[in-house]
Amino acid sequence: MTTVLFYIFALLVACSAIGVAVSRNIVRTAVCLFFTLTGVAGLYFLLNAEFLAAVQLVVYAGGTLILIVFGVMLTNRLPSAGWDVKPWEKTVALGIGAVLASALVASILSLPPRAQPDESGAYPVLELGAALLGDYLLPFELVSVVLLVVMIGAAYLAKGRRRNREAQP
Amino acid sequence: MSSTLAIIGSPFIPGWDQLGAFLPELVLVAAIVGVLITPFFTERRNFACAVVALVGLVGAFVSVFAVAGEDGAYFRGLLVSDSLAVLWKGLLLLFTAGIVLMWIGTMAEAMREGDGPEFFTLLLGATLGMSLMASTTNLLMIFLVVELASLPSYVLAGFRKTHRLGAEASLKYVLFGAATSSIMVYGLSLAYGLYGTLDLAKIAEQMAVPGAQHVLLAVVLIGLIAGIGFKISAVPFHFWCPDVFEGAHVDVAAFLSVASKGAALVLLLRMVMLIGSAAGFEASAVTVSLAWTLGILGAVTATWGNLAAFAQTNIKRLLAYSSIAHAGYMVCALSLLVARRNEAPAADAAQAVILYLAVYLFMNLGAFTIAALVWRQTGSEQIADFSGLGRRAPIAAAVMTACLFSLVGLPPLAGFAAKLVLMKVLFDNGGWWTVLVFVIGINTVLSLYYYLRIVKVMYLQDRGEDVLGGPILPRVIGVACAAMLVIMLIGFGSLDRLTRDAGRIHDTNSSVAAVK
Amino acid sequence: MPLPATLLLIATLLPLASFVTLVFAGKRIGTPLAGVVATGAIGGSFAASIGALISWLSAADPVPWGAAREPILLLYKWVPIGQVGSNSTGWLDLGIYIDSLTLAMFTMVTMVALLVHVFSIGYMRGDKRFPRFFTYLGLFGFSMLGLVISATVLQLFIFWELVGVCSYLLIGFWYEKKSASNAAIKAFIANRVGDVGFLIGFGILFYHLGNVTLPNLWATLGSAGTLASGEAIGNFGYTLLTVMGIGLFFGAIGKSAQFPLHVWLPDAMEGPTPVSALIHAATMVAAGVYLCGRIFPILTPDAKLFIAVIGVTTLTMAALIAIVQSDIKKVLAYSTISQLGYMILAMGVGSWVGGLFHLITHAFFKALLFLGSGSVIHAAHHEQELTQYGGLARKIPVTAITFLIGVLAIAGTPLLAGYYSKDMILAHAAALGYLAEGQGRGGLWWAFFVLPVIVAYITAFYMMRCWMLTFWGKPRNREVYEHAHEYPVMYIPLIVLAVLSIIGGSYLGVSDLLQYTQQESNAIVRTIGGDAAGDVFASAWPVRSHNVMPPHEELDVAPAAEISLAGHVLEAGEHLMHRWVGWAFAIGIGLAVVIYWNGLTIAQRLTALPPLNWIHTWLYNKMYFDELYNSVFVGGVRGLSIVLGAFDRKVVDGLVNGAAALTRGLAVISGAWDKYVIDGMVNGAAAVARGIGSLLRIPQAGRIRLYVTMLFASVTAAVAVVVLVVLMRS
Amino acid sequence: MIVGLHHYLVLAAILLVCGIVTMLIKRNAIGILMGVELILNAANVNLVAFNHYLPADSGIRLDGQIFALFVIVLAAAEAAIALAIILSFYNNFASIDVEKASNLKG
Repeated sequence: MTTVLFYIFALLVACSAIGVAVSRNIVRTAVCLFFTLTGVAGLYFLLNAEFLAAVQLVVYAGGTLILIVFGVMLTNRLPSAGWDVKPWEKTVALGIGAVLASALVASILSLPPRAQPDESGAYPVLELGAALLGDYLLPFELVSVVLLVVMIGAAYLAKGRRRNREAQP
Repeated sequence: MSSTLAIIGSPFIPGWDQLGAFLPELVLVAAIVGVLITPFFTERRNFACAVVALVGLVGAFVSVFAVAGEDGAYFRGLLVSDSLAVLWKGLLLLFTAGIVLMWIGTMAEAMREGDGPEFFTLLLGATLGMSLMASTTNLLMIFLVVELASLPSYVLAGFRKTHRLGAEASLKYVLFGAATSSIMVYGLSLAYGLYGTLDLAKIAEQMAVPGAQHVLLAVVLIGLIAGIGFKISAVPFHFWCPDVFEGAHVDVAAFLSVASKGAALVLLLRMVMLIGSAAGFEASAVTVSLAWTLGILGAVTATWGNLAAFAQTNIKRLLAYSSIAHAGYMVCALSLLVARRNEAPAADAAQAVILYLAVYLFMNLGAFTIAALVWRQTGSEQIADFSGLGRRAPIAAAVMTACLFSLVGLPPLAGFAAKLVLMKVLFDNGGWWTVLVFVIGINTVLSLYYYLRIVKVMYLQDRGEDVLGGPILPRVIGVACAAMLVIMLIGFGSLDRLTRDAGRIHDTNSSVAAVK
Repeated sequence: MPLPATLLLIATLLPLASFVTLVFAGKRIGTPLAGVVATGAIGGSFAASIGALISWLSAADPVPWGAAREPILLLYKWVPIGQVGSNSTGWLDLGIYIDSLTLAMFTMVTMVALLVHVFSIGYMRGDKRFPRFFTYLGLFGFSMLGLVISATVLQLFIFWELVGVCSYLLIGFWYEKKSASNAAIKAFIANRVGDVGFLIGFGILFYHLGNVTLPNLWATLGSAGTLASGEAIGNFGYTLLTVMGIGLFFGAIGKSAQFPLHVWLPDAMEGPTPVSALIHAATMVAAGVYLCGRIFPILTPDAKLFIAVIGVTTLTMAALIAIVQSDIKKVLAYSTISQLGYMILAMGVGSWVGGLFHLITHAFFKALLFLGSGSVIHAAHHEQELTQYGGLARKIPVTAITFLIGVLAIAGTPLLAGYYSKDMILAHAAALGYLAEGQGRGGLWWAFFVLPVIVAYITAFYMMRCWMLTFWGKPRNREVYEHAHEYPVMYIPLIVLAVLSIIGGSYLGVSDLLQYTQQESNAIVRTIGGDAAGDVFASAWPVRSHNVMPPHEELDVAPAAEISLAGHVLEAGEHLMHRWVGWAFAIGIGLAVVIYWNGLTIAQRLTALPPLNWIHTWLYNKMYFDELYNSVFVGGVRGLSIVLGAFDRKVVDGLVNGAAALTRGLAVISGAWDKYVIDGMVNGAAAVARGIGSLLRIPQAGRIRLYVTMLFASVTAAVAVVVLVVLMRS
Repeated sequence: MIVGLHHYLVLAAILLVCGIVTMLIKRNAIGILMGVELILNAANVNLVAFNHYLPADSGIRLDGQIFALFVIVLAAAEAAIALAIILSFYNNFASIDVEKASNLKG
């Protein structure tokens, strides 16, 4: 069962990731990305990380992606004609990808195999919470500072944005 | 300080009593809050925020002295405090305070009233991240603080949001930064996977075991070098640097030139020291290749920066390439740390880097301040518009000259001693490091040309413009920097003793493992 | 920090403070006030020096330092450089070294400088660059005092160069005058030639010993003075030591205007007269002698022989030229060279105290003479030719009287300053003659005594000639005569200096102070090197073995049992000296009075006679040294001077504006670099660098996708290479 | 064939390469941003998988999952900043084609 589910999710993730890479339409790219993120969430379920899967769905698929889609929609009036990428650039990109993929896969396969973990254990959500508010309280607090600063920065850039258009060089 | 907080009482918060060792960061957070609430009390929001930020930075700087000496690992090894961290924090806070002063002197009028709170929140946030970068050896914390340092910087680069070049600089910065940081996270995830821990000290220990050096470790190290190399702007991760410096305001460029690079250098320094301390030079293929990588990276970076600076016409762009070159010199010295850990030369190399940073801080602040002054008065950043500065603004020109000479490394300025010590440390190790000494030497000769070109423009070309007026504050900052450069040369011995401990953090690092 | 050290440090830094203030605010402070600021600073230095001297002389237990006790040596670890040389501490040390000589020099330099400052306020009043003049004087004061207080050879060299820079700036102060800027170039070149030697000597020293302090140097090499040929001290063979000593002495040749590099000093008189008084007569040119004094213990007998030969050549040559010069400042310039020759000779013949004693007394009366000439020139509306003067004593009586005192002092009139110091040198020279004769080395060695004695007569003659032509007789140029007048602000320094010229020899205790210095130096050398270290001022030359006794019948006095051999021979030398020199001043002065009683009439008749007119022409043209150098080094010097001329024009023009005068020089170098290297040599290294630079700028095309591509390409390449290497190996 | 650690790692590598290729061939700034998200997800898959397959003797340790959690949060923050900057760029250039951003060069 797990195996089947893994291959379903893996196929979903891989195919939609490739879709993200090759799709020329930005909306289609966004949809592909959504499927990728959902698939990754599925993988998290398989990896005994249910909480993370939920976060993935809520924050990533639900939040980040919506943000991206907003961005797409705000800027989508643009003509996408003439945005073609030169063939040699595609070749270089695929070359880099191929070399990196083979190098990585080769080295991953040389990693010694690890024992299957005991699947019987309950999901350690209590431990996760304790760790987050215990050992990892400091980064937890720090990330709130990051978010505060980021929020202010993003809001600054986004607000009153059409001011002084004509004053530009 | 820990005792002070203990008296306040310990709410049920893990590690509450350990916060005292990070008082400077706490003061910075308080300053961020202060900046955010200041607009509610005053009409002159920009200026008030600047003052609040300045007070916060100075307060944080003062509190650095209070936490000096509280060495050890805190929060179960998430953060460490030692002489290296304390020194860097002191330098960073001093420098950022200088940037705020420079902003008051030259940039304040260029900013729309009301944007101050955002600007200083971002500046202080980035400073917080950069100050923590010197204090951590945990993979999670490394990622977190690098992002905390980077994210506000992206916005700062494009803070002039109606300015095309600013927007372009910002976009390039964020995309390049996102690319490198994502590569770094991928590397970090592999590091976690290989060794099952997030603590770099433990990872380094396991890494030293010959059998435990899997090929994926290369991906880990390359990812780390990419992520940190991006902040240092080492070749080939430097492409953002000239563009961002040119597109950003002078104050932001000045801030990034020292603070961002310095923080990343200190982080890299700590990491290579850890890796080196776990395994000696000959013992491990990892340290050998890392030493070679860093040496080549430094040499290429220095040469690339200097050569590309030759034909620049924009002062900020030129200083950007100059900062790349200087980062290269320091990376050269880092190669010693991996190679000769547990021996005195490695400690000397770490100390040389810190000394170089300390000197570099003042020469860059001075040069950028004068550039800002010229920009404010003429609206131009072209080197050609420095013509006749020797007559139009003799003090500014003299300060600029002093800073440039120090950047070249000419006596009687501190850049000379800093470079001398750096080269001497490399030279003492002999072998291939002698090549690095030659590279730095040749680069110094190369750099002479483009730095002196500015001096030439200032003194020998004169298009007969009027006297360059402007506020007194930037001149005061500039003169203070130039004076520091002279004082630091004379006082180099004291400086050396002051920073003696910076390179000798090995003991506190091994205690990280003990705490956990 | 001990009190004298603190005070002397303050004294050193005050002129620097004045320099910095005037650099930035000189123009704003304005004409009379800038002078007052600088004068106040140097006055503070003088007061601090006096304070230091008093505390030095009155020092008692528990402090270890003090007169005739131990010197103060404070070291500061400056730049860590690791192990260089055998004596290294791992640092480039800087330091303060204070002994009685330091205090004597400080007091002398600050006193003369103070008087020159006061004089200059009057003398330079009309000049449009008045503040700049005092700016340079401040820098000079700092450099000179820094030189004197230096504890290490490196420091000596740094301040040595700084002093040279000041001299260059001040000679060319009136750079609009072609002759002034040429003179500055000439001084620059001559000093560089000397510094090359200095650098060679310093290089040898540094290579073997590292950056040593002076006492360390003496403790290590202090026995060089009695070293025999073929012996060695540690790594230093006799020849190496000799080469090193002569190398270092070359610096002194340049700075103290010794033969054959003396040509710059007379030309340097193109600078303002107060500068001539301060720098080119009293202080800076004496720095060479001071340097010799500091390196004296490491000079081998052969190095001393070289020094003595240079000294005696210089003093004779300069005195002869001085006889016929018609420019009042040129006369004084050649007399300065000649007197410096005496000092150098003193170092060569082992009269350490005599040389430095003469340095200090000479500073007093030569500053007096130069300031007096300045007063004359000022009174005569910048007319400097002796032929245009005459009878000025009636118009400027204070100047005339003080000038006469100076003339008497330099002529060696008994009881005046010059008498004591010159006699001390000549006594040593005579003793040397005895010693050499005792070894059967032949009569040529007596030249070191005979020539200076003859020159003592000549000195009295030409100085009196100068005075007679200026102040005596009938006015030869009525216009000059009518307008002559003098100011109190200018003649008060003259009076002070005249008093010093009278009492400086016997009553101020200068020679005692110098004797203390020897004891102090030996004390610190014993502290460092152990009790075995002997007297580092012992000089074996020319007696390489102490046991060789000159025949008793050669000496005029019977050997007394209780005095040492050296003391014994010295006593004989004194007798001989008194017999021959005692009345030199009277004869020389008398002859001059007789010949020049009626102005130039007798002299003109004399110089028309056939053999005398040739000699006159030869001497008048300064023995054709300039022409000789011009023809010998015609290509080189011309080319160099054209380059330096361009350099100079730009530098000196650049000085008009801007505070950072020196930086302009480097700007010019950069300009020349740009012009000649970049444009001129298209294929030069810089062009290549620039070419590579523009190649490197191709990837920086502004395209973010290109950047990211290169980023990932390099990451991928790195990963691929490592994976390939590792997987292939396993 | 039992699904093991290697399967997840290879999948993550594929995600990484897709992300890199996306960054290289997109001219749309938002597209490039999506590439970044893919790479971050690759890292997260690695982290969670490694955490799952930790050696058995180590007890319950959740470092990897927590790291992944922070990566998700910071990715969101980064996306927010990047989008704000892209909007600012759009306001100035009326385009989000990154090829337009080529004024700063040399």
